[in-house]
Amino acid sequence: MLAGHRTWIFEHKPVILSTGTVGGPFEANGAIPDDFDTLHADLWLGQDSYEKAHKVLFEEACQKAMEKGGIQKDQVQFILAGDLINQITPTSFASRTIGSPYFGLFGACSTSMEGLALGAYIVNTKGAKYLLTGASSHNTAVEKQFRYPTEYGGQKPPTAQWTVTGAGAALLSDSGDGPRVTSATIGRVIDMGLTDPFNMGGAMAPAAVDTIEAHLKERNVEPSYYDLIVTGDLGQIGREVSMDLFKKHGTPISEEQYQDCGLMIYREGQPVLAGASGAGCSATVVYGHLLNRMKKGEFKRMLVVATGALLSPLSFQQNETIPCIAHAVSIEYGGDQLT
Amino acid sequence: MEVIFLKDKITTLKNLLFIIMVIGFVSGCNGNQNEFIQGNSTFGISQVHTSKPIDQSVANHAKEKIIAREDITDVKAVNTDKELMAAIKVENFDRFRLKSIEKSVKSDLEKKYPDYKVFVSTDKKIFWELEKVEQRLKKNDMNKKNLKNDLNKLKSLMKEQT
Amino acid sequence: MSNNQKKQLTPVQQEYQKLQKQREIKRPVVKNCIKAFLTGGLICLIGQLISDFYIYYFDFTEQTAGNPTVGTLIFIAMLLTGFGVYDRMAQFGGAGTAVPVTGFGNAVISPAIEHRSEGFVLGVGGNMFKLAGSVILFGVFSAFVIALIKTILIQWGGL
Amino acid sequence: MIYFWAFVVGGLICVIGQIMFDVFKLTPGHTLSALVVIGALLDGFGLYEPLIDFAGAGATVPITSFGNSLVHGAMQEAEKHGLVGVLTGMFEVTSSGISSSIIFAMIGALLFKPKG
Repeated sequence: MLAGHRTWIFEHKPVILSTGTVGGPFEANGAIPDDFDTLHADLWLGQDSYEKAHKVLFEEACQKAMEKGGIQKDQVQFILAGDLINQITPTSFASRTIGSPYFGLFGACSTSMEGLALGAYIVNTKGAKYLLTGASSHNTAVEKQFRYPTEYGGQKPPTAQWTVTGAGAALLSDSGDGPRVTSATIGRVIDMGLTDPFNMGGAMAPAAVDTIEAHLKERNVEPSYYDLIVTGDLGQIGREVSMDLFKKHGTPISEEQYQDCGLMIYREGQPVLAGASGAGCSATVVYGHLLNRMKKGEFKRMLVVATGALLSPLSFQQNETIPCIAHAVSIEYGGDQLT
Repeated sequence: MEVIFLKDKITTLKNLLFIIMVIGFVSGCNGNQNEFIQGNSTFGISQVHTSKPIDQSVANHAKEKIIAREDITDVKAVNTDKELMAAIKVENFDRFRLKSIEKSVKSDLEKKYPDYKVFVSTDKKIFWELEKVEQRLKKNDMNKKNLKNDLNKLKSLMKEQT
Repeated sequence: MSNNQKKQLTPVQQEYQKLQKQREIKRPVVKNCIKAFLTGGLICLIGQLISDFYIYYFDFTEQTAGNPTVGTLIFIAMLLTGFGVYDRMAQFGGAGTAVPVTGFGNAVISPAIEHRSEGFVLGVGGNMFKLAGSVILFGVFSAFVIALIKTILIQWGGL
Repeated sequence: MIYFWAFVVGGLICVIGQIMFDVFKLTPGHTLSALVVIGALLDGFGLYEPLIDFAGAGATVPITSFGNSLVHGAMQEAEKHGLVGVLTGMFEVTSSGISSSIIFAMIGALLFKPKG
């Protein structure tokens, strides 16, 4: 059901039956290693290229989700997923292995929630019984494409963020027990004219603010309705700037309630500069860490706002600014829910 | 396990880098001191008093004359009956004028010893090699042919451009 | 250029950029410069040591020792790049590791290693100069122009 | 003494590069290209050789010396062969930097895998 201009309220509340999260060595050393289903000590995952390792990451996340949900792969109707590599080949190749009908998505680092919103919509309208959605990124594969070769000695400024090596997948279903997807707000492409590719957080913050405020207005709830409003990968700078914007707009969001996946995944002392980023960042943190906490009862309602910077190395070199997007999905578990 | 120590590895790396730097600094300064002492002590420049195989008095006089210049800290020189070869060390800040100093020394020597073909170099390699030749002359284990060969070798080194 | 871009921005964008600027973590310029000075100086010092080594033990003069020195430094850069150390050093040293010739070596070697997965012809060969190519281009072209002007001045101007 | 000045001059050239990185927000590609052009210009005015005499490796190791030696090679050939020499002599002096980079890059590609 459409509420306002761009918010879907899912009256059947699709269930996240199970999830699968896979991480790399850097994540194993991070703050939340226990929330990953599988962690790899080898960045190559035994493959002979980073792109192939990237593919395996997502394959494993999907398989883990199906295994935990007790679903065979021929029961999965659709896969909705994406990544950051050119023509999203890692995800497409992984879907070749799984063999289900497949929608390839690209929303940069917002892909995880883009997939969850679309997936929930499909399940909500009985378009599917079981459906896989997810996103993944691989640090060095992304570095190689967007920045410099990994071994190149380029100094990163303190505004730069560290791309997560990881994949998160969720198995959605119309029935069962688990956290439920209750609504979603689709973001607009917002461009504030920033051009520094080493400061994504600053560029993406306005998109996150726009989507969150639209969501609250169209769903007609106060920010306090959510125990947690969590952004995808704004990092330190993006989080602070968006807090400033909320204050300026008079949206009552508190510091404790407003968190960022990019600041959760790594521990202090890891050389991640302003925080984590990448399509796998929000996917692994939400499908692993946050849903686990939710199931433990630490909180009941959260709004996940995955943010993405829609640039390419080419557009940057042609002096284009960085357009950004953010998609919000609310996940609720236990307690009373709005209809 | 390797993974977990990644961070610690990076910090050790940083420390290592720092230590290397400190060592670099210290050894750099030590180098200076040594050279400084050398520079002072060479007021009594090395003289080679020998008449075998060739009398070195021309080279000795040339050395005295060269070292009298303020911008030159050390000099080595050797002569045969037709040639005079000198290598000079130049005061650090005067090294910006290295080429012109070399030229003026050469023309001075040419004026003073018109009978000799004069070679002047500021190159470290030539300096070190001439030093070796001087040592051997002092010890008297050099004949005319040896000396000529050595100087020819140095001449070809000097001619070599990059 | 940046002025031109600023003009095209809408008031909302300008206002946001001002706000964003306040929150942006500033690059520690002075600290970075000191680090660059130390790292770059150290690499040059090592270069001098290598050069003196070649002069002392082999038949190289100050002039001719340049070539083997550069070769040795690039060899060291290859090892450090291959063992994944050079990029860590660079995060500390910044321009101190990029400006010396080892940085040039690193810029050639790192894409060569990186793109090996695309094969030796298209991967290694095709990408080797994707970073260092511009250095060679502008070096060669500016040298060409300068040498041309100088030669013309000498030949016809009697400089 | 040469070691001290090699350290200082080399370090200072790197500081110039760092300022281009941090203050003017140039990419490494832009910075290094600019430094090479600066080196070529300095040699055009005959200023780079004295710096090498003074600082040794402090002036020959930074990338600026690449521009310097390109001009040098071109000028050497130009003296012998006139204008054509400008074209043909360019790599006479610098070839070692480029050739050793290429050779070691190939060896590196054969020996190593990127560590990430």
